[in-house]
Amino acid sequence: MEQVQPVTKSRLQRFFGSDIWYSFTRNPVAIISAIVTVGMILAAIFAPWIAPNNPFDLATISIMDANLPPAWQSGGDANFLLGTDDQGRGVLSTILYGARISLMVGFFSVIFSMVVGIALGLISGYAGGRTDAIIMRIADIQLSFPAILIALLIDGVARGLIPSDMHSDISIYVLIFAIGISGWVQYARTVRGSTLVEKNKEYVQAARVIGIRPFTILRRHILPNVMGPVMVIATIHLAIAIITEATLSFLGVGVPPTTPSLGTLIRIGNEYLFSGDWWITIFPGITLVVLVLAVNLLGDWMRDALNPKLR
Amino acid sequence: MISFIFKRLLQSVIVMLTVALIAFSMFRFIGDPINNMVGQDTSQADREQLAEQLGLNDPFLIQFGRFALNAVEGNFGISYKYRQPVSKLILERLSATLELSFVSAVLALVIGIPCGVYTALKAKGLISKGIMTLSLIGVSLPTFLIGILLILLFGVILRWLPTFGRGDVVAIGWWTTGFLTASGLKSLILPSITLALFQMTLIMRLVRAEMLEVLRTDFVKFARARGLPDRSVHFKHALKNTLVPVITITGLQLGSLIAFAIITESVFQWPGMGLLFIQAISDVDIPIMAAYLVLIAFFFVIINMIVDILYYTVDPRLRADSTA
Amino acid sequence: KTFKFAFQGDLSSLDPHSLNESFLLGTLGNVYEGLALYDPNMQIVPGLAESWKILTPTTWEFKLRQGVKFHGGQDFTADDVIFSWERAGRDGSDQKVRNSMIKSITKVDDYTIVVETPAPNPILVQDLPYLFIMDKEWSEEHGTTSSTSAAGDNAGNYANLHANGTGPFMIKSHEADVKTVLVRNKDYWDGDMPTNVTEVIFTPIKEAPTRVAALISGELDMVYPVPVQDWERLDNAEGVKALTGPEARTIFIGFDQGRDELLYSNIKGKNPFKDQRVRAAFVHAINLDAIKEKIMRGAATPTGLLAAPQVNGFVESLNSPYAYDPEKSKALLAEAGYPEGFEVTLDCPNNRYVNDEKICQAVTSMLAKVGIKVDLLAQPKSKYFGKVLATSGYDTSFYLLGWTPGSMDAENVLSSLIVCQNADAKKGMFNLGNYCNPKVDELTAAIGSETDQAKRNEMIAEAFKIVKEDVGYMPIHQQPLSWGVSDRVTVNQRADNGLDYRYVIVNE
Amino acid sequence: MDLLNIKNLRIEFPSRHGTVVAVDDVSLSVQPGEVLGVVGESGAGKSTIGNAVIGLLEPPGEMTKGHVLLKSEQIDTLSPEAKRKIRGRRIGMIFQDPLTSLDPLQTIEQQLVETIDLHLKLGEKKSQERAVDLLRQVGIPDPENRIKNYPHQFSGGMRQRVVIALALCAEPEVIIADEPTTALDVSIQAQILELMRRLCKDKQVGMIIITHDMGVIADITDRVAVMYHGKVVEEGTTAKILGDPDHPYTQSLISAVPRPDIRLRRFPMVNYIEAAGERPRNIDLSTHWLGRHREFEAVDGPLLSLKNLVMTFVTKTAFLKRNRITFNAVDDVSFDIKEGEVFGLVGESGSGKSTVARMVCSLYKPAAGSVNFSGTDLTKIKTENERDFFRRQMQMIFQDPFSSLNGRMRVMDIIAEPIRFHKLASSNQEVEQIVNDLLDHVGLGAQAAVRFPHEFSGGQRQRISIARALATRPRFLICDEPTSALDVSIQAQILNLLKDLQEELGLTMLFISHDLPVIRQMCDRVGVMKQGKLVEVSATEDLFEKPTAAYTRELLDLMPRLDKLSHEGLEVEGA
Ligand SMILES: Nc1ncnc2c1ncn2[C@@H]1O[C@H](COP(=O)(O)OP(=O)(O)OP(=O)(O)O)[C@@H](O)[C@H]1O
Ligand SMILES: Nc1ncnc2c1ncn2[C@@H]1O[C@H](COP(=O)(O)OP(=O)(O)OP(=O)(O)O)[C@@H](O)[C@H]1O
Ligand SMILES: [Mg+2]
Ligand SMILES: [Mg+2]
Repeated sequence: MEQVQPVTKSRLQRFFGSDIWYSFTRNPVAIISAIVTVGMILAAIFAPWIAPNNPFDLATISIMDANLPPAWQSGGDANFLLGTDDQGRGVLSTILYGARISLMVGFFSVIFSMVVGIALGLISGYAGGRTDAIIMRIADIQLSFPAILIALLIDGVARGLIPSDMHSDISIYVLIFAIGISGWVQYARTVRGSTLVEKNKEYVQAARVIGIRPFTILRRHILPNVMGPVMVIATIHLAIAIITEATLSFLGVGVPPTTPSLGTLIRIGNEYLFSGDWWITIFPGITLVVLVLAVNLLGDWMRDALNPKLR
Repeated sequence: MISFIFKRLLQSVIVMLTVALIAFSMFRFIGDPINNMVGQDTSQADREQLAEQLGLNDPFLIQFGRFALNAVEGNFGISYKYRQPVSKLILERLSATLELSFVSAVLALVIGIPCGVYTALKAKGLISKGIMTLSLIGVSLPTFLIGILLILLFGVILRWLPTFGRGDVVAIGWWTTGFLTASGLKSLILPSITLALFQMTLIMRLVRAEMLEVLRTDFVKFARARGLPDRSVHFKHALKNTLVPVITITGLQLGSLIAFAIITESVFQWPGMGLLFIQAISDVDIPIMAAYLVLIAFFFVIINMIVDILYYTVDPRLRADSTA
Repeated sequence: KTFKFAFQGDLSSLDPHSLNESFLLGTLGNVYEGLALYDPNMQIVPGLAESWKILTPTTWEFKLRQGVKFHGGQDFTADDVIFSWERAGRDGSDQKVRNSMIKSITKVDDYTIVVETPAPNPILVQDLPYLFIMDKEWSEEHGTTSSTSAAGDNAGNYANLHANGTGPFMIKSHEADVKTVLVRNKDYWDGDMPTNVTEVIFTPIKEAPTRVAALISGELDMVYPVPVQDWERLDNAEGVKALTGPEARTIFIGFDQGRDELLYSNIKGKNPFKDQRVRAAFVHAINLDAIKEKIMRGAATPTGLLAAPQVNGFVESLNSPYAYDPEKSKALLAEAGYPEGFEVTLDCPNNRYVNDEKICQAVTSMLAKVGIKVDLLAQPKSKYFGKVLATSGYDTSFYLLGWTPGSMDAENVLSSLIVCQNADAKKGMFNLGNYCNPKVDELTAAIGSETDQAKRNEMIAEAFKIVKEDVGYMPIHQQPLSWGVSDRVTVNQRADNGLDYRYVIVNE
Repeated sequence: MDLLNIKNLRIEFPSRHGTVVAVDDVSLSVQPGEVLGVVGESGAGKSTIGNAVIGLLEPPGEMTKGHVLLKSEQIDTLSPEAKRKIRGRRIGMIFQDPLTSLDPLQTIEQQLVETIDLHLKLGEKKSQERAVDLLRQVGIPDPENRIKNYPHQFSGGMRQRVVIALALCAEPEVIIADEPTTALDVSIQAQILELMRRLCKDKQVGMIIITHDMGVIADITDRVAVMYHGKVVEEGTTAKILGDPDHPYTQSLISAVPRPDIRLRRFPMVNYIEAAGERPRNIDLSTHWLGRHREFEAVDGPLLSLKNLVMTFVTKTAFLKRNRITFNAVDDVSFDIKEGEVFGLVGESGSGKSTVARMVCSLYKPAAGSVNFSGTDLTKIKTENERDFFRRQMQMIFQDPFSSLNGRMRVMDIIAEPIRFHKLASSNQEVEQIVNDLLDHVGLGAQAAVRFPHEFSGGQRQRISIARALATRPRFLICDEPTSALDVSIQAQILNLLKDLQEELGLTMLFISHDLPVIRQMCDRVGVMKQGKLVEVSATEDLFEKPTAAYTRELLDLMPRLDKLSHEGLEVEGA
C-alpha cells in the first residue's frame, strides 16, 4: 500500500488528484458530454467571433433573405449554412447568439431555484414544526402561481421601478428571476422529503453529539446525501427553463423578438413546420437536445462520482 | 392524524387567502380586462363605466376583500368573458382535466418506475443507456413541438387518432367522462402521452438515481442473501426505499398537471382547466383567474398533505408519534 | 348534412347584444337577424325589413317582413324591433353605439316603423345587419330585458346561454369554449337560401397548427384563420385548399405626434415625430413589398390609405403606398436634424393581427438600415391594448394597429383614427398618437351629416389626401383573409371575416 | 465429502489508491454437522470470504482466484439465478452488520413471513405462526406484538436476533454466521448458540462461525481457522488452537483474551507483529494532543447524575391516541457517575441500555426524570447554543458504527470534523497530523484516511468511530458496545488507550457492553439492567465476586470461563 501524499498541495493539484477528476478521465461519456457542454458555452460566449453573421444587428439582416433553406438544398445561400428564419437571420448565427441568452437564463435560473430550494428544503425538513409548516405553505402558495404569472408580475413591478430606457437591459434578469422563483419548490419539497428521512439516521445523530451546529450538519452531512434527486431535477429543469424562457418572451416580458433565443427560435420555427421550412425549428431543436443530453449525462456521471459507493 | 389533517385544512385557508391577495395585487400587470369585454367601437365613457361597475378602479385590497367575502359565501364571481359563474365554468372543465392528468400520471408511473428500476439494475447495459437517452429527448423538446409532431404523425399522416378535442363524452351527473366511448378513449391517447413524457422521464431518472444507492445497502444485500427473488428485492425492498423523493415529485407533478397542463391542453384543444386558465390570462378574466388560483392552492395543499401522509405510511421512521 | 368548422376563438356568449365583436356577431348572424342583412359581397340587402325609405334627412320608414317566426314559434312584429333596440341601449349592452344611431322608433303598425336619427345619417342601414332582433315576449318571459353583462348580478341572464332568433339556424347546444352545435331552422322565411347544411358543429381551436392538422386530417370541413405560411401546404395536401381574399382591415403604424417629448425615446426635450420630415423618413424606409412577399406570402395588399377597398369612401388614387426609398429617408432625417437617427420603442401586439409581430420585426430591421434604432416591445393583445389605449393614457410613442370600420364606412375611420383626440366629444379615441389637423376635423364633421353620397365621398377623399401629405400615419397593408376549406364544402368568404352558413354547401 | 469447500480463494479490491488484497489463497472446508470457527485480526478478510461464498461480494471486489464448492458442485461460476436459488435455501448467511441488514420500511413480520413463505411454502398463515415461533426461539419477549414492529424499534441485539432468525428459517445446509452474537448478552447468546448447535447436530448442517469472542469459539466450534492479513495462518481443532496454538500470531491472540476471572491493570497486548512499523505505540499523554487543554471546571458531587429517567415508546401506532400501545423502554433509572470514573452498564439485550445512553446525550428526550451533567439539567436546555458547551465535553461511540458514519465523507473528514469544528487545532496541517495519529492509535494505517467508510471491515469501522469520539478530547465518553467487532488484540490496544485516558486525564466513561470480562477489566462500578429497570449497581469486583440480584448471578454463571487459558506473566491489579 502506498504512502499518504504530502499535505501541501495547490488547489489545482488537489483537483487533478481528486477522485472526481480520476473518475472523469475514466469515463468517455462524461468526457464527451463535458466537451459538448463546454463547447456550446464557449461557442455562445464567442458567438460574435465565430458566427458568420450577426443576427442581432438589425441593420445587417434583410427580410429578403427570409426562409432560405440550408445551403446544401436548392435555393440555399452559402452565407447561411443552416438556412434563414422568417426575418432573414441566419439560423446558424442565431443559434449561436441565441444560445447566449438561453444558456444564461437556463443555467442561472436553475442555479437560483436550486440554491433557494435546497436551502429552504433543508431548513424545513430539519427544523420541522412551525418552521416547516410556514415554509411548506409558502411553497404551496408558490406552486399555485405558474411561471407565466410570476413573470408578468415581476416584469410589471420591474417596469414600474426602473426607468424606461433600461427596460431592455433588465429583461433577462426578470426572466432568470421569474423562472428561478417558480422552480424552487420542486427542490425544496424533494430536499425536505429526503431530509426528513436522513435526519433520523444515526450519522446525523452522531454529528449532533459531536456538537456540530444544525447549519453545518445540513450543509456537510445531509446535503450530500440528498443531492441525488436534486441533480436529477436540476439537469432536467435546464431544458424546461430554456423552453419556458421562450414562452415568457412571447408574453412580452422577456427578451425582445429581435434578439431571439434558442427557445424563441424553436417557437418561431414551429409556425413554419407545416409549410416545410423545417430548418428553422429542427436545427435549434437539435442543439437544445444535444445540450440537454450532454448536461444530463454529465449530471449522471457527477452524481455517481460524488457517491463513493458507486465508484 | 386527525389533528394533523385538521391543522392542514386550517393552514390551507390561510394559503388560499394569501394566494388570493397576491393574485389581486398582480392583476394590474396582466393587462386591461376592459378591452376584451367590449368591441372596438365602444366609447371611452362606456368603458370607464364598465370598469367602475366591475370595481376595477378600487385599490386591490378592496377588490381582494370583496372577493374574499364573496368567496366565503361560495360565490366566486362571474367570468368577464363568458358572463357565467366562475365556479360553474371551472367545474365543467374539472372532469376533462382530471381524466387527462390521471391517465398521464398513471402512464408516467407505470412506465417510468419500471424503466427506472431497469436502468438502475442494468446501469451499464446498452438498452438502459438507450432508454435514458431517448427519455431525454422527450424533455428537451418543447411540449408544443412534441404535441404537434404527434398530431402530424398520428392525426394527419396515419389518421389513426383525432387531432383535437375530447371526442364524445358521457355525462354522469356533473361529471363528464371520455372513458366510456371509443372516440373519447382515442382522443385521450395523444395528449396523455404528450403530458406523460416529461413526468415519465423525471420519475424514471429519479427512481434510477435512488435505486443505484439503495441497491448498495446492506439490507438489500441481506435480502439477496436470504434468497429472495429479484422481483421482491427490487420492487418490495429496494424500490420502496426510493419512494420518498418519487412521491414528492409525483405529487408536485400531478398538481401541476391538473393545474397547468396549459400547453398540452392548448395544442390538443383539450377542454380542461389549463386551457380555461390560459385563456383567462390572455383575456384578463380576473374572476376566473382569482378563483382558479385559489382552487389550485387548495389542490396543492391537499396533494402535499397526501404526500406527507404517504411519507408516514411509506417510512415508519418518520412517524412523529413513535415516542410518546 | 353536417358542417364542422373551427375558429381560433370562442363564442363567448349567445347574447346578441353582449359584445360588439366580429366573430360573435358573424356567428350569431346565423341565429339572429337584423332589419338588413349582408349579402355574400357585403352589400346591404333586406332582412327582417322588407324595404325602407328615407322620409326626411333624419327619419326613415321600414316595412317589416310578415310571417316571420322566431325559433320558439313567436311572431316577429314591430314590438320586437323596438324592444331589441331598447335592449341594445340598456346598461350591460355593448351595442350602445348602434343603439345611439337611432334616436327613436315609432310603431306605425305591427309591420311598419318609423325611425328617427339624431342627425342626418345617410348610412344608417349599414349599421343594421348587426343590430339583432330578439323576441320581446320570450325575453320578458325569461327576464332578459337587458343584455348579459359581467358587471352587476345578472349571471343567470337567460339569453347568455339560450337563443331565440329568426335566423336560418338554431342553437342546439352550447358549451363555452368547447363546442357549439346548431341545427337548421326548417321554418326559415327565406326558402331560397343556397345551403344544404342541416347541422353545424363549431369548435374553437386555439392553436393554428392543430387547426390546420384537423382540417387536413379530414376531421373538419373548414378552419380559420390559417397562417399564411401554411397556404402552400394546404394547397399541396389532398382534399383541402386555402381560401383567401383581402380583408377590410388595414394594418398601419402610428406615431405619437401629440406629446412634446416622446415617452420612449432617447431624444429628450422635443418630439421628433412632430416633424413631418421625420415621419416621411420613416415611411420611405419601409419596403412594403418585401413585407408582402416574405411575411404575408404575397397575400397582403400594400396600401397608402387607412381605408380598405371594401369600405365606403375608399379612394383608389390615394391607395398607392409611399415609395420605398431609404436614401431619401436618410436625407430627410439629416435634414430634420437626426443624421445619426434616434431610438424609439415600437409597441406591437403579437397575437392580434396576421403576423403582427413579424411585421414589426421587419419594420424594425428596415428602420435600422436608415439609422433608427427601434426597441420592439411585442406583447399579447390584452397587455398591448392595456398599454396603448386611452385607459392607460396612450402610453406609447410608436405603435402598430389594425382597423376595420364597423360600419364599413370611411367616416368611421376618420372619426376614430384621424380627428384630434377629444375625450368630451368622444372623437379620435383611437388616434393613439394624436395626429391633429383642424382641417381634417372640419371635413369629418361635415361628412358626418352630409347625405349626398357624391359630395360626401369627395370630402372623404380630401381628408385622406391631407392625412397622406402630412404623413399622419404609416399604412402597411390590408391583411388577407385566410381560411382553410375542405374540397367537400363550398363557403362564401366575407370581407369582414364572417362565415355565413346560408352560403355553405356540402357537396358529396 | 465436504459440505462446503473453499479452495485457494483470493479476493481483491482494486481502487485507484492501490489494490487491497483482502483474502489471499485461503482454503477452508466444513463437514456436515461441523462448526468451523474463524477468528483473526480485524480486517483480515473473514467477512469477505463469507460474502464471496454466497456470491455477494461488494463491487469493486473480485474473486480473482479459487473456487467454492457446495457438495462438490462449483457454485461461484453459476448463473445469477442459480446462485439466488442457493442463497437462503442452501446457504444461510448472517451478516456482520445486523443493524443495517433489515429493511427499514418493512415490519419484522413482513420480512420474516416473506422469507419463510418463499423457502418453506407454508402459506401466509402458517408462515406467520412460524415467524412468531422463531422470534420466541431467539428470545424476543412478547413476539406476538413485537413482530409488528419496524426494525428501528428494536434494540441492537434484538435486530441481530431477527437477522439470525431470518437466516435460519429455511434450515439451510450451510450457515455462515459473521459475528452473530456481538450485541447479545450472555444468556441470550447462550440460548442462540444452543439453537445453532442443535441445528448443526440434528440436521447435519455445516456452519462457519466468524467471531472475535473466544468464549463463543470455546463453546461451540469443532475446528478453528485463524486468519491474519488475508491468510489462514493456522487451522486445527478448537482445543488445540485455544490450548496449544502453534503460530505466533495465534499464541499472542490467545494471550490477549480478556480475563473473566481476574482484574488486570492493563490489557495484555498482542506482541506478534509481522510487518515492522505497525507496532502500537504507547502515548505519553502529558505531551500528546489528546492530553492538552483538559481544564474543566471542577464539580461538586457526581459529574453525571441520572434521576428517575423514564423513556416511553409507542409500539403500536393507531389513528386514535387512546388505541396506541406504549411501553417504557427505560423505567425509573437513576445512577451517578463521578468524575474520572468508568461506569459499566450491562444487562439483557433490549433492556434499555442504548436508550439510556441516548438520553444522556440528548438524542432522546426523556419522558420523565432528569439528566444532570456537571450540575446542569440537560433536559431543561432549550437552545442548541447552550447545549453546545456540554456537547463538546460529552461524546458517544454508537453501537452501530456503520450507520453512525456518513458514507459520503472520507475517514479523514469524519475524524477531523470535531477537531475543526471545535477549533482544537491551529492549522489544517495539524488537523491532518492529529487524524493520522488517532488512526494510528486505533490500529488503522494513515492510508485509511483517504477511504470511505464502506470500504472497511466491521471492526475497522468501529475503530473509526472510536477515533472520532476521541477527537473531541471529551471529558465524558459514552461507549455503547465499543469493541464488539474488534479482535482481542485491537480491543486490548484500544481499551488500554481508554484506560490511559481515564487514569491520566480523568476521562469519565459510561461503558455499555455485553462482554463481562471487558467490563470487569474496565469499570469501577457496574449497573445491571433488565427490562428497563436498573436491578443492581455495585463496585465491579463486588459484582463479580458477590452479586446480589438474581439476574446478575444468572449472567455471571453463563459467562464463558475459558479455563484453558494460562495466567502466566499477567499484571493482576491489586494482586
Ligand atoms: N469495498 C471495499 N473496498 C476496499 N477495501 C475493502 C472493501 N471492503 C473490505 N475491504 C478491505 O478488505 C479487508 C477485509 O475486510 P473484511 O470485512 O473481510 O474483514 P474482517 O476480517 O471481517 O474484519 P472484522 O473482523 O473487522 O469485521 C479489510 O482490510 C477492508 O479494509
Ligand atoms: N424508536 C423506538 N421505538 C420503539 N421502541 C424502541 C425504539 N427504540 C428502542 N425501542 C425499544 O426499547 C427497548 C430498549 O432498547 P435499547 O436499544 O435501549 O436496548 P439495549 O439495552 O441497548 O439492547 P441491546 O443490548 O440489544 O442493544 C427495546 O425493547 C427496543 O425494542
Ligand atoms: Mg467482518
Ligand atoms: Mg443497544
